[in-house]
Amino acid sequence: MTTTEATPDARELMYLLAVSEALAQLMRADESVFLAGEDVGAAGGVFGTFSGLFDEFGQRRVIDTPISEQAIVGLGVGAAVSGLRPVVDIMFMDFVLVAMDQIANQAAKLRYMFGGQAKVPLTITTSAGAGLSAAAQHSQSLEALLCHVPGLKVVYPATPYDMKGLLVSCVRDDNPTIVIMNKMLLGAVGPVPEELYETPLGEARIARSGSDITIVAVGRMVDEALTAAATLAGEGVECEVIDPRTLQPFDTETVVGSVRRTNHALVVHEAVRFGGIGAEIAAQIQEEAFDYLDAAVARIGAPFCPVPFSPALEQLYVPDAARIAEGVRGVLGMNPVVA
Amino acid sequence: MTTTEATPDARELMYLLAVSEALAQLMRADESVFLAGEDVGAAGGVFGTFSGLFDEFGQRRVIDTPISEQAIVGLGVGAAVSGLRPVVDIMFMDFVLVAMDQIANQAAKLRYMFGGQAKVPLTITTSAGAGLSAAAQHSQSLEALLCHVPGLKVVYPATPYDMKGLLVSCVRDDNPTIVIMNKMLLGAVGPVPEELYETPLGEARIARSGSDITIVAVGRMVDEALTAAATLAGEGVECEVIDPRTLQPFDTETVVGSVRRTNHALVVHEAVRFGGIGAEIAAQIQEEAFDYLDAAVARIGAPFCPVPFSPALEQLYVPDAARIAEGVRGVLGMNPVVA
Amino acid sequence: MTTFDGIDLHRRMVRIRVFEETAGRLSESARLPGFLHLYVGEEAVASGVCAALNDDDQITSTHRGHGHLVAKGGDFKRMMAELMGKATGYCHGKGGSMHINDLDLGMLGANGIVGAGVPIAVGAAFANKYEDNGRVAVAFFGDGSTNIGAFHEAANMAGALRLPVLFVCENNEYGEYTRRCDTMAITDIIERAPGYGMRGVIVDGMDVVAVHEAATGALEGVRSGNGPALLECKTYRYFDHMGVKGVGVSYRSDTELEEWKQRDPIRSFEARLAESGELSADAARAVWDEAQAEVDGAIEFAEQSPLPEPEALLVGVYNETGAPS
Amino acid sequence: MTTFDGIDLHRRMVRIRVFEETAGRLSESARLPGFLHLYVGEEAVASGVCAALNDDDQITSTHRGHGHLVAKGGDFKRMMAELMGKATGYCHGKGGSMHINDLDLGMLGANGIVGAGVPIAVGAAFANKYEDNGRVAVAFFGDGSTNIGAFHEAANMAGALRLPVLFVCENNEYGEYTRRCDTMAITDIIERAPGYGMRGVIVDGMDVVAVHEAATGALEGVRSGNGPALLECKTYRYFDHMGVKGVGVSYRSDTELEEWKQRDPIRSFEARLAESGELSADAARAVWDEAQAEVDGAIEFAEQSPLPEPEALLVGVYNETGAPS
Ligand SMILES: Cc1ncc(C[n+]2csc(CCOP(=O)(O)OP(=O)(O)O)c2C)c(N)n1
Ligand SMILES: Cc1ncc(C[n+]2csc(CCOP(=O)(O)OP(=O)(O)O)c2C)c(N)n1
Ligand SMILES: [Mg+2]
Ligand SMILES: [Mg+2]
Repeated sequence: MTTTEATPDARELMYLLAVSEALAQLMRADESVFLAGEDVGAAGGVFGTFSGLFDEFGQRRVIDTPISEQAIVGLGVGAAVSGLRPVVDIMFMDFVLVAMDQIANQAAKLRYMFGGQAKVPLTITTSAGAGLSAAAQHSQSLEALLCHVPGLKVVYPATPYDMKGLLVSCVRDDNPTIVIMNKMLLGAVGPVPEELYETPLGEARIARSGSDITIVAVGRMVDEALTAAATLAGEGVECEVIDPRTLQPFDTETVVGSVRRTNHALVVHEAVRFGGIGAEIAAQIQEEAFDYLDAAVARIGAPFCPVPFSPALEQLYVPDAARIAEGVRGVLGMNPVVA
Repeated sequence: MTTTEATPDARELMYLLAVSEALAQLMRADESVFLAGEDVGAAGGVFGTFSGLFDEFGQRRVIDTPISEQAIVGLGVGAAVSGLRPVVDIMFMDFVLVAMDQIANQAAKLRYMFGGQAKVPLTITTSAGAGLSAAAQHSQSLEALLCHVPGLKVVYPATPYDMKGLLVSCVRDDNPTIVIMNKMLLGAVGPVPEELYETPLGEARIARSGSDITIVAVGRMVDEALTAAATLAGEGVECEVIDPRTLQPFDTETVVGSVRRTNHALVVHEAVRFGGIGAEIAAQIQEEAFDYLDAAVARIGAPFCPVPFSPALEQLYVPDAARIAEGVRGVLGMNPVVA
Repeated sequence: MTTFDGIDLHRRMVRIRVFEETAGRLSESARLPGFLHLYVGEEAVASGVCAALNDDDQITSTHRGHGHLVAKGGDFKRMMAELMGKATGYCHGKGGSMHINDLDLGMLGANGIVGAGVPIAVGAAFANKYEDNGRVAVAFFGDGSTNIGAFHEAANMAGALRLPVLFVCENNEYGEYTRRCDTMAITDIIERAPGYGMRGVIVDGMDVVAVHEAATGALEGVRSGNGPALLECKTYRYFDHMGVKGVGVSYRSDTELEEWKQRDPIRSFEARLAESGELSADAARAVWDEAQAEVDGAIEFAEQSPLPEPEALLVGVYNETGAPS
Repeated sequence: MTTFDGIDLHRRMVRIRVFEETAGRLSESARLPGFLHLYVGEEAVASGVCAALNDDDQITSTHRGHGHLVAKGGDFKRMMAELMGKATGYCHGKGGSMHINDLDLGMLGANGIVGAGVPIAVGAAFANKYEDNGRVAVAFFGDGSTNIGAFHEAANMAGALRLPVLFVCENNEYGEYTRRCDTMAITDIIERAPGYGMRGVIVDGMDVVAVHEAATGALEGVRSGNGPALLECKTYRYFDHMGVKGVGVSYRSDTELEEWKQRDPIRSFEARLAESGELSADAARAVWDEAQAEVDGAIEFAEQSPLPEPEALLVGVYNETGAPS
């Protein structure tokens, strides 16, 4: 665990602008970094995450590709093995499924299969999560699939600070990395230093300290967990909120250390609960802190169904502060709050 | 849970022949069933699992396809929505990654996205697992990826009896199902009734009863767990071995019921441990049986690396009876056996 | 030469245009959730092709799918309700614009994944051949979608298995905000057809009669067992990739848009019908009015429809039925 | 006409043949673990193409990859050790036949996934263009592999970005046990080239000089910035898809095999070299003997090499280094 965090007086920046700022600075510093993907050029990416890069670096280094997710990742793999440091974008995380062979069978395994000869410094950026009524094929959170594949590193920044810092670390890492941006966080604003800095991979962040329960919250759920923690503080419950930041490799130590102090744990993510990364986290916690637990590790995630289109249903689909607070009360054996 | 099992006097049949027998009987009974895939025709499939089908049913119903996993699954989706009951084969489970979009974004979600209008009675067969020195791209166990996708059903037969029974249930099911065959089990022989029968989906099988610990073993690990259980019986430890048979939907009830009796649990699968289906099972067990557990739920799986080629390494990679027995001793707090 | 029913073609196009422009307006006033890919400008393609189909032929569609459903006979009420995420919509509010479908009409769904509908159409065509029911399947897709692997695999498989499927490419020269010429080194999409052993035909996608005739001709071959064919329709979207705007954008010029609008498929066809005396200006106006009235009714229906109940969330993930055992 | 070094071409082919036949024998006596896809019969392709490359040009390969590595200069010892799963192998025993590679020789790996090497070659070509280093990349792949999406996406991307890559199709008329004509509705693979805006050239893949000249010609265009090209080599595998046998099989006739063997790339080339006086029968024999001696030495090396230590299992999953920060 590290306490790496912005100083409060740092400049404020939007999550999505942290992306382009990180990339611009990395590209200025290192000629081997380039960006390729669909509509990443003059359009600046469909979410604006790449705006300004084409203007500054031109079409040699900012490449609009055909709609070909397999070849986009393959381009990255081949270029990475040949010494460049590619950043390739898969517009929506749902499309990762189109490119899974290149990601999981090629990028992830090349080095190992080659007996450690190859170096694959490839970064894949992608946008995950529900909340835009984009329905079942444009709203998924599929990090669990990627975290199960040895050879990949997976980060999920929850703040503008970590968006920049983790992206920098990923691009500089010599392994294939995946940077998951959350669509509902794109407009989030927070302190972001202007200089180039790294958020170390594999180090969780304690977003709030507390003594009664450990909430491990992934991506967009960090904010929801903090809101829940604030509510619960009013009820006399002090939650420790941990943002893993990197999901693979996972910072078990920080999480387990916390649970050993709080004796209670709740894991929350936006992805489907069954088989989500929360299952791994819960399994690890009970393995490493069994004797410290006063109750079972609880998990909150999306129900077992595709992401529905209608806002009326989508809203029920994504976990929120209220459900997290209810989950905490459940773990602690408190009476449920009737709204 | 069901006790569905072969009567001991039933005919003996190989796991791989159970596949072709089930398909032949299904195809005789139902004109809407057909088989498509690479080399499934006259060649009978690269593992012989489809032998005899082309001769009996001809090229209208047994179709050799181009090497096009996306289109193979898509063919199945389109045909299923149009009223047929396709069985399509993805030769190695590793190639599922090539077809993930059609499997997870199309087949799995169609019905839900269409508001429940569509029916997708598609069965995908595939071969998983290490043991043939087939290296990192022909040896994977990727069931966890599929189990995380709402809309799919996933079965993993561990015996010839269930190979036939589960395949029949899957083909008759009106949902997209995936039947995982284990390569090292292809030659396994066991009692298989000659008539057409179903192994119900979603029902685990208690492969061995015992009072001291519950071992949940997936696929090929069932045999290894039974071997370990026999060894441990000599040490005075009675293991209950549960074969989930269906991984999605998962029979939590049978597993949790067992753990409430044995107060100890170990989950074992061949897939990579981190993020494997064992994480979900372990998380569920501690959620549902926390107060009954005398020790943390333990997990055994492959280490966090791609499947190595060299038999010397592959052998260390796949969990076996010895490691399972060690795991049990660990959970029960026994002294480790030094070999 | 094939004959055509001008009144029918005109009506299909107008219904699409009116539905889409209305949907665009609703979305601009934030009355529709989610992403909206409108078909305005391309009406002649869906209309000309679908008019050449039998009711029980199937089509698969794209992210830009309303036009295909309207052309296949889709119900405005259920469409509009779906766009609003209401329980009375085609997908009971679960699919929205990108998954709109009507299996009873053989419309096997819009699709949020570029190219993914193409293999599904091939599967439907396979079923038709398997059952020898005389039906054909049509896959609609954009120019940009021909760059994705699923398109290639599906086209090749259809060729190899000689399946009764018509591939219809709506070549509007852009994929989102990227020009086609930057993503492929060919002039026409049909240059891909020979690679699958299929015939390719180019047609003016702004001329509904030409589309209809080309589709009818291609479908004849498809129906008679010659295997698949590729029909490339040169067309243009008036609006932006998503939503309405479409003018004053950086990736294409307003002049280009204006030039295409000069060849508006509906206006030019109305002129032709007026000239031939088949449809007077008044009668044409009545078609617009009728469509508008129907859309207005659909909006009312949709707005008065209930949202899905919370219990609906978990309904329809799995089918509880199975084959008789 | 390009010139060629007959001695060199001959030697490359013989080395492949000897390595592969030896590997086949070892596998038949169960001395090699895993799957083995042999290149025997197709030697002229890898040899002719690789002889037209510079040392620092890159290639990507397939499941049938030994021939490509040998042609690019691969070391028999490390190859044989890898096939035996030894610590001294190219992949330290972790990859085996299907992942054999030598990055120092620009051989970016055999590949167990059909078609998956093609986008990787395009990525290497991208890097070459990006760095303007004059290198080219070559993607080898089979006829059956052109049916998979990854091939299509990669070919199109190379065309669109005008990348310096040569696509070399080893058309041996089969994918595993399925005839090519059952999986595609075209006569020649090059019929796919125009769809990517590239030139396609067919060459007799049993004639190493023809392959070499065609490759040299195509590479000239590729190197000079004309974008990618597709070279289709008509060839044949003597052995089975996996392992050796190859005769008396149901999916093809022995007569067909015999006909191809009549045109054996090595024997016919030796006749030609003997005729021109470039290589006497004795000198040719010496090349075989030398190769055989080298392979025998490689077997000895491999057999005496240690298996990977248990600790190696978890080594090499991740790279611990990173860019300087
Ligand atoms: C696999 C995949 N990649 C990317 C996208 C994002 N996307 C949606 S529509 C579109 C452009 C499609 O272009 P085209 O096929 O020409 O259709 P048009 O929008 O022009 O009708 C893209 C890139 C997607 N939906 N699916
Ligand atoms: C994606 C994928 N599908 C299927 C296979 C199994 N497979 C291995 S080689 C092969 C045939 C390849 O045929 P071709 O490309 O013509 O090469 P050849 O073996 O004839 O050299 C197949 C189907 C695979 N390895 N990868
Ligand atoms: Mg387009
Ligand atoms: Mg071949």
